Amino acid sequence: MMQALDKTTLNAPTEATVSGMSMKLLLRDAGIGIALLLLIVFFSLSTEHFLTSNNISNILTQITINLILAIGMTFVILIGGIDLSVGSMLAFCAVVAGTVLTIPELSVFQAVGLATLAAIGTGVVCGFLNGWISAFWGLPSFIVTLGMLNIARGAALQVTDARTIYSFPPSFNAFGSQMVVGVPVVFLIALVLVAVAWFVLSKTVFGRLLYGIGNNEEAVRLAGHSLMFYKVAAFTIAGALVGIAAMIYMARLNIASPIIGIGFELNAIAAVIIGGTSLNGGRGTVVGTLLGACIIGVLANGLILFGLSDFMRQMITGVVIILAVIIDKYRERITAS
Amino acid sequence: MMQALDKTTLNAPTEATVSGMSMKLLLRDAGIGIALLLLIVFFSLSTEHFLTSNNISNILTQITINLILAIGMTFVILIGGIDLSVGSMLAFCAVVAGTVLTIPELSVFQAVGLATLAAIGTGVVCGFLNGWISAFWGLPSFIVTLGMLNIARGAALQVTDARTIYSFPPSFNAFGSQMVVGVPVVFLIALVLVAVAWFVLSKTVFGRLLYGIGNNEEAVRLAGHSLMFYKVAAFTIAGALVGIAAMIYMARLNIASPIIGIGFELNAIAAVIIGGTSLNGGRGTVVGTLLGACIIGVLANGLILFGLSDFMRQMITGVVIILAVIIDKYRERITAS
Amino acid sequence: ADKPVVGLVMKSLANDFFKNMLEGAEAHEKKRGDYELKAIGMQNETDFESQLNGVENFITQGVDAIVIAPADSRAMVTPLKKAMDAGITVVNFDVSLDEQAKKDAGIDLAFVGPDNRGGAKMVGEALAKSLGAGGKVVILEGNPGADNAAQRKLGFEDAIAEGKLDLLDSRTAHWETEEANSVFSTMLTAHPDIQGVMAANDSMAIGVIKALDVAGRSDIKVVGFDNVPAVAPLVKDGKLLATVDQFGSQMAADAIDKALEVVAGGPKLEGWVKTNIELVTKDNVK
Amino acid sequence: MTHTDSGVAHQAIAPRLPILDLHDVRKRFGGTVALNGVTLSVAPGEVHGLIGENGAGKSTLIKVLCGIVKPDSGAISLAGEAYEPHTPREAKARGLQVVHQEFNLLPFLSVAENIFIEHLPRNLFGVVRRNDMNARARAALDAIGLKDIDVRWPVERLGIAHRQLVEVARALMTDSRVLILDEPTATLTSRETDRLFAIINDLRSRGVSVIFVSHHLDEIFRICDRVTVLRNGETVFSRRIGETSHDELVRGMVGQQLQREMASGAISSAGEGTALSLVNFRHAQSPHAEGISLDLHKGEILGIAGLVGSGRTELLRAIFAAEQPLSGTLLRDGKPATFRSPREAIQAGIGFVTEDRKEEGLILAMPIAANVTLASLSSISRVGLLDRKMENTMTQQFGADLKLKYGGPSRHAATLSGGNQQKVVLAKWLARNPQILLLDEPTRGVDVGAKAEIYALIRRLAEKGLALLVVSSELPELMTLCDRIMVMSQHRIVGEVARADFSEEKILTYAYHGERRQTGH
Ligand SMILES: Nc1ncnc2c1ncn2[C@@H]1O[C@H](COP(=O)(O)OP(=O)(O)OP(=O)(O)O)[C@@H](O)[C@H]1O
Ligand SMILES: Nc1ncnc2c1ncn2[C@@H]1O[C@H](COP(=O)(O)OP(=O)(O)OP(=O)(O)O)[C@@H](O)[C@H]1O
Ligand SMILES: [Mg+2]
Ligand SMILES: [Mg+2]
Repeated sequence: MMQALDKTTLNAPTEATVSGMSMKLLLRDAGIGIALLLLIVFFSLSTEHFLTSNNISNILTQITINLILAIGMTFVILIGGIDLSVGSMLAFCAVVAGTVLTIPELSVFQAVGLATLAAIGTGVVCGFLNGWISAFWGLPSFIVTLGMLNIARGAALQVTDARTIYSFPPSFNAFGSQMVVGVPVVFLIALVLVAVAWFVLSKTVFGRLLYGIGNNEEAVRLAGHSLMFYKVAAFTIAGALVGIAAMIYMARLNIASPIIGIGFELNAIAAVIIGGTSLNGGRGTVVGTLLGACIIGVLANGLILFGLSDFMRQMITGVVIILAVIIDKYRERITAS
Repeated sequence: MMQALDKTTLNAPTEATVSGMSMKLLLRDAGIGIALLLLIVFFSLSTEHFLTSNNISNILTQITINLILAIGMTFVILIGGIDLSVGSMLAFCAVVAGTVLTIPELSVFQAVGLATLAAIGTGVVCGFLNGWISAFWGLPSFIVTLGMLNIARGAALQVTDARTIYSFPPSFNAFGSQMVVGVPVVFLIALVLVAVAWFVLSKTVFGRLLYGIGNNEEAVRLAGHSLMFYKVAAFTIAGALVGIAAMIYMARLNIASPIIGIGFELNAIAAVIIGGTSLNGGRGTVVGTLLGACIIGVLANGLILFGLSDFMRQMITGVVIILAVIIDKYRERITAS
Repeated sequence: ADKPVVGLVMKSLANDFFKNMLEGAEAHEKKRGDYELKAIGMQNETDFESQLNGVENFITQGVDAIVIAPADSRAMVTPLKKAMDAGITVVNFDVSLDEQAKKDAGIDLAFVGPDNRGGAKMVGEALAKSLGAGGKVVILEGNPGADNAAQRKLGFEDAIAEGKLDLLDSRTAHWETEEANSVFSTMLTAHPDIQGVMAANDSMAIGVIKALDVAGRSDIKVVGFDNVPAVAPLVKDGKLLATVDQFGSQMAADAIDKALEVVAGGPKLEGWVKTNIELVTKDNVK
Repeated sequence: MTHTDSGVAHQAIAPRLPILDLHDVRKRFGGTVALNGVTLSVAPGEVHGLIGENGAGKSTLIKVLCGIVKPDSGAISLAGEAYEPHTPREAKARGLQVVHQEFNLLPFLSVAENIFIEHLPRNLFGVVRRNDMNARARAALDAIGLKDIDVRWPVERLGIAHRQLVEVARALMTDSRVLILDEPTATLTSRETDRLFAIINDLRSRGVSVIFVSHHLDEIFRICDRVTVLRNGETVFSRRIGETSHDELVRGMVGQQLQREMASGAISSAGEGTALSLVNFRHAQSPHAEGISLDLHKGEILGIAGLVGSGRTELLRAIFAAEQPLSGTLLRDGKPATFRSPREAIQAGIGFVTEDRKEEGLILAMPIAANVTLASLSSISRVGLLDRKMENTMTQQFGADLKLKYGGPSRHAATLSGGNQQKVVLAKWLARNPQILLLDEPTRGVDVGAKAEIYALIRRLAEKGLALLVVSSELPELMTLCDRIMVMSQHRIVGEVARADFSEEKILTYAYHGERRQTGH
C-alpha cells in the first residue's frame, strides 16, 4: 500500500526506488510476520509433528475458510465498516447452494456450476443489502450486519427446517481435499483471491478510493465520488467471498448445515486486525490479513499438537493473540525511530 | 447532553431555557423511544398477554443482565473502545463468586458479601487489564478484549474444571426473584446503575473527559490530561459492572457455570448502539442504552407471545433491529430541518 | 513396543456431561495402563470444523485408533473414511453417524452409544404418566440442527403421541439455562395452562424450574435429560420429576475398550452396541 | 546568554533576562530537516513575531516548546531554568499555553466545555459546575467579541473562524507566562483580528510574553515588539520591530527580493458571457426567502467579502451541492442546472477549494500524490488501473508550479506544513482543469512568497477564461485579485464594489452595515 512507504524514501521519489518500496512493503508487514515466525519456530521445536508436510497441508486447509472470509472483511473494514453477518451468511449461502447441489436431475457439472452461482449470488444479495441499507440510511454497519446476522441465520434454518443437507456428488467432495504438490487446492484458491484483492486494493482507482473513504469520507465525497457506490461495493465483495467460502466449506465437510459458521465473524475480524488493518478504516493490507489468518491457524493447530488441555489452550490462545499485536507494535516503534 | 441543544435555543441562551433543554433532551433520545413505543403498542394490540403486569415484570427481569453489561459497554464505547470480553468475564466472575458463595464455613451474610466482592474484584482486575494493555501498548481494544474473551473463558473452565456450581444459600436466591410493587428488585438495581452512570457521564469532570477522549483523543492529551487514566478507568468500570451482573445472574438462576454468557457482548453492544451511541466514540447517552436494552428485551418477549416460530422470530428480530435505527435516523432528519 | 495411541474426539468439553466422559476415559486409561490417550474437544457444539481439524491432526500424528463423538452425523463421515483408509481403527460413540451418509461413503462403522430418542421417550413417558392423557405440555429443544437435539425432540414427540398429551408449543433455548429461563417465562405467559415441560437437557430444565419458582407455579411438572449433578437436589425436592442418565463417564471408556480390541487384532465391530440408559427419579436419585 | 552566535546576527540584546531562550535547536523527521539550528530569545512581556515561509519550521518549533515533539539537540531554558517538556501537561505546568495551527477541539462537546477542557470547574465531588462554567465561558467569549454564539452549542456547529476563536479563548483561560499563537489570524476577518490584538496588548501589559506566528507582515508590524525570521529551519535574524522593514523581512524569509506581485493589478478580460448565475438561490441555512442572486462571468474573478459567519462558506457549499439548495435557480453557461451531488457539480466543470483542509480537503494519512489526483483519477488511470508514473509526474508538476515543499509524492499529506497542505488542496482542483473554481480562503496559512505565486496563478487561470469565485477574509487579498467584490452580511448580498471603487473602508461599511441593521448597534 501507499501508506507503507517509510521515511527513508523521502528524498528519492523516482522510479529507482521501486525495489526499495517493495522492501519497505515487506518490512511493514514484517512485524506480524515476525510473530508468526516465532510461533512456527516454537512449535517446530516443541512438538514432533508440526513441521511435517502432512500437518502443514492440514494447517493450510484449516486456514482457508477464515482467510477467504477475512479477505472480504478487509474490504469492509478498510472503508471503516464491519460485517458481523459473515458467519450466518456462510450458513445461508451453503444451504441454498446445497439445495441446488442435491437436485437429482442435474449433472455433476451443472449442479456444481449452478450451486456456485447460487452461493455467490446469495452472498452478493446479502452483502448488497448490508451495504445499501447502511449507506442509504447512514446507519452504523455494526447494527445493520447484526440484523443480517439474525436474518440470514433465521433464513438458513427456515429453508432447511434445521436439517442438514448432504450427499453431494463424490467428485465435488474429492475436490475439497485435492492437493497440488502437497498444497491443498482450496488454499490455492484462497491465495489467488488474496492476490486479486491485493491488486484491486493497491493498483486500481477503486481500491484507492476505498482507502480514501476509510480515511476521510467527506474529502472523497467533495472530490466528486459517490460514497454509496464504493460502500455498497465493499460489502457486496465481502458477500461474494462468503459465497465462495461456503462452496469450499461444503466441499470440505460434505454437508451444508444451517448452523455452521457461528462466531466465524470474530475470527475473520481478528485475522484482519492482527494483520495490522485499522478498525477505523483507511489503513491496512490484505497481505497483513493473510498473515493474521496464518497466526490464528498455526496457533490453533500448534497448541493441540503441543498437548495442552482445551481450557489452557483457550487461555494461551488469548494471550498469544495479544502478544502478536504487541510484537507488531514493537516493530512499529523500532522502525519509526 | 449538551449536544441535544437545537438551533431554536440559539437566541436565548439564558437560564429560562432549562426546561426547553430537558425537552430537547427528551427529544434527542425520543427517536429510539418512538421505535420502542411502536413495538410496545404493536405487541399490546396483537397479543393477549403482553401488557399484563406479570409479563412486564418478566421483561424487566430479562432485560436486567444485558442492561447492566450495556451500561459498562457505554463507557467503553464512548471513549472509542469496545469490549468483547464481557460474556466470558461474566462466566469468570460468576464461577469465582460461586466458589466463594458455596464455602460451607461462611454464614450467609459473609458468603454473599465476600462473593460480591469477589465477583466485582474479578471484573475489576480483568477490566483493568483490558484497559491497561490497550492503553499502554496503544493496541486496538477489539484485539485485546478478544484475547481476554479467550483468557477469561479458559480461566473459568479451568478453575471449575467445566463443572456447574450450585446450591447457593436460599435467601440469596430469593433475592433474585424479589419484587417491589411488581418491579423486580434486580431491575431496580440496574436502574440505579443507569442513574449513577448518567450522573457520572453528564455531570462530572471525569465523564466529560471520557466524552472528550472519544471526540478527539489528541486534543484531550494536548490539554494536559492523562489518557491512560481515563481509558483504564472506562474498562475497569465495565469490568466492575460485569461483576455486579454476575451476582445478579447467580441470584436469578441459582447456578454459576463457566459456559454462561456466550455471545452476551454482542447483545450489550447492540443495546448501546441501538441507543444511539456512536461506535466511534464521543457521542451517546446511557439513557439511550436503557432504551436500546428495552427494545431488545421487548422484541425477544413479544415475538414469542406473538407465536412466531423460532426461525421466523430470529429473522424478524434482525429486521426490527435495523428498523429501529432507521426510525431513529428519520427523527434525526426531521428534527434537523 | 509402544503402547497403542487412542485419539478421543469429543464435542465441547465445556459442560458437565463431556467433562465426566473425559474423566471416565482418563480414569480408564490409568486403570488399564496399556494404551495412551489423547483427547480433544471443540470450541462449541456447532464448530464442526475444529472436530474435522482434530481428526486430521490425529491422522497426521498416526494414532492407532480414533474414538469419536461426532458433532455432526454427516460431516464427520468423510474425514473418518480418510482415517480408516490410513489404517486407523475408528469407533463411533455418543451420537450415531448417519446411515445413508455411511453408505454413500462406502464405509461400515459400528456405533457404541445410548439411544437418545429412546431416552427422551422414556422421560417423556414418565411425564405423561404423571399428567395423564390430555396433559398440556411444551418442549424446550436443544440447538436446532444438532443431531442429539433432533433425536431427543423425536423421543419427546413419541411419548406425547403415545401418552395422548397436548403439545402447546415447542421452542429452542439452545441448551442454555438463561435462555431457557427467559423463553419459558414468556411461554408461560402465553400459555398459563401449561402442565408439563420437557427440556432436552438439564441445564435448560434448571432455567425452567427457576422460572416456575418465580411465577409461584409448583403445579407444573418438569423433566430433563443428562442427570447432571446440579439437578440432584431438584429431583429430591420433586421440582424435577425425572431425568435420564446416559452414564457418560462409562460411555467413552466402553468405546475405547472396543477400539482396543480391534487394534489388538480382534474382529471388526458391527451394528449398534447400545450402552445403558436409566430413568432417574426421586426414588433412585443419588 | 553564554553561547556564541553561529552566524546569526543578533541585533539588540534583550533588555531583561529572557523568559524563554532557545539555543541551536534541531529536529529531523526521517530525511526532512524541520529545524536546523533555531536560536531565539523572548523577553518577559514581549510580543515576539515568528515568521517564515511555509515549511520553515515554525509549527515544529512550537511543538517542541509544548512537549509534542522531542528535539534532536539544542538547549532550551525557561525563566533561567533548563526546560525539556516531555508532555503537553508538563509544558502547561511550566506556564506555556499554545493555540495550535491545526484545530484541537472536541466537536460534540459544548463550546464552554471546550474552553474549559483543561480545568473543568468542579465542586468537591468532581461534578462540573455547569452554570459557573457557562457563565465564565460566556464572559470569555464576550471578551474576545464572540457574542453571537451560545456556549452550550456543540463545537460541531461552529464555522471555522469561530472555532479558531474558541481555541484562543481556551488558551486565555489559564494564566500563562508564555502564550504561543500559531497563525491565529489565518481564519479571522479584520474585526476579530482587532479584538485579538487588543487582548494581546492587554496580556503584554500584564507581563505575559506572546509568540505570534503569522504570514501577514502588517500584523507583525502592528503588534510585535520583536520579530524572528526562520528560513529552512534556521534562524535568519531577530530584530526589534522598529529596526526592520517589510522588505527586509521578506528578504529574510525568501532569501531574495520579492517582486511586488500584489501591486500589479492586471485586469482580466471579463465579460464573455456568464459562466454561472444564481437567481434567488437559497440554501437550508439561509433565513431569507429571496435567497441570493449573482452573475459570474467567464474570465472573471469575483470576490465575496463579509464578516465571519456571514454565510459565504454556506453559499459556496450550496453551489457545489455539498449541501442541497432549497430553492432558486442556478444557471451554468446560461442553462438551468441542478446538481444533486458534488459529483454532478464537478462534471459541470466546477471545482471547490474548501476552507477546512483537515476535515474536507485532504486525506492526511494518504500520500501527497493520492491527494493531488483525488479529483482526477480518471486521467491517471486506464480501465481503472492506476498509473503510478503518471500520478507522480502530475504531482511533481503541480508541486513545482506551486513551489510545494515536500519530501516526495509518496509521503503522507500529514507530514506537510500547514501552508503546503493548502497548496496540495489547490493542486487537486487545478489538476481537474475546471471552468469554474470556487475558492474558500484559498491562501489560508500560505506564506507571502507562495501567496504571490497563487495570486499569479489565479490570474493566469482567469486569463484562460476560467470563472473564479473567491471568498476571503483578507480584504487586501480580494482587492488585489478581484475584478469585482460582493459583500455579504447575514446571508444577504448587501453591496457590490467595482474594481475602480475598491477601498477597505467601502467594503467594511457594507459588511458592518448589515450587522448594525440586525443587532441595532
Ligand atoms: N511529523 C512530520 N514528519 C515528517 N516531516 C514533518 C513532520 N512535521 C513537519 N514536517 C516537516 O517539517 C518542515 C517544517 O514544518 P512546519 O510545520 O514546522 O512548518 P511551518 O513553518 O509551520 O509552515 P506553515 O507556515 O506552512 O505552517 C516541513 O518541511 C514539514 O514537511
Ligand atoms: N451547523 C450549524 N448549526 C448552526 N449554525 C451554523 C452551522 N453552521 C454554520 N452556522 C452559522 O451559519 C452562519 C454562516 O456560516 P458560514 O460558515 O457560511 O459563514 P462564513 O461567512 O463562511 O464564515 P466563516 O469565516 O466562519 O467561514 C454563521 O452564523 C454560523 O455560525
Ligand atoms: Mg505551521
Ligand atoms: Mg467561511
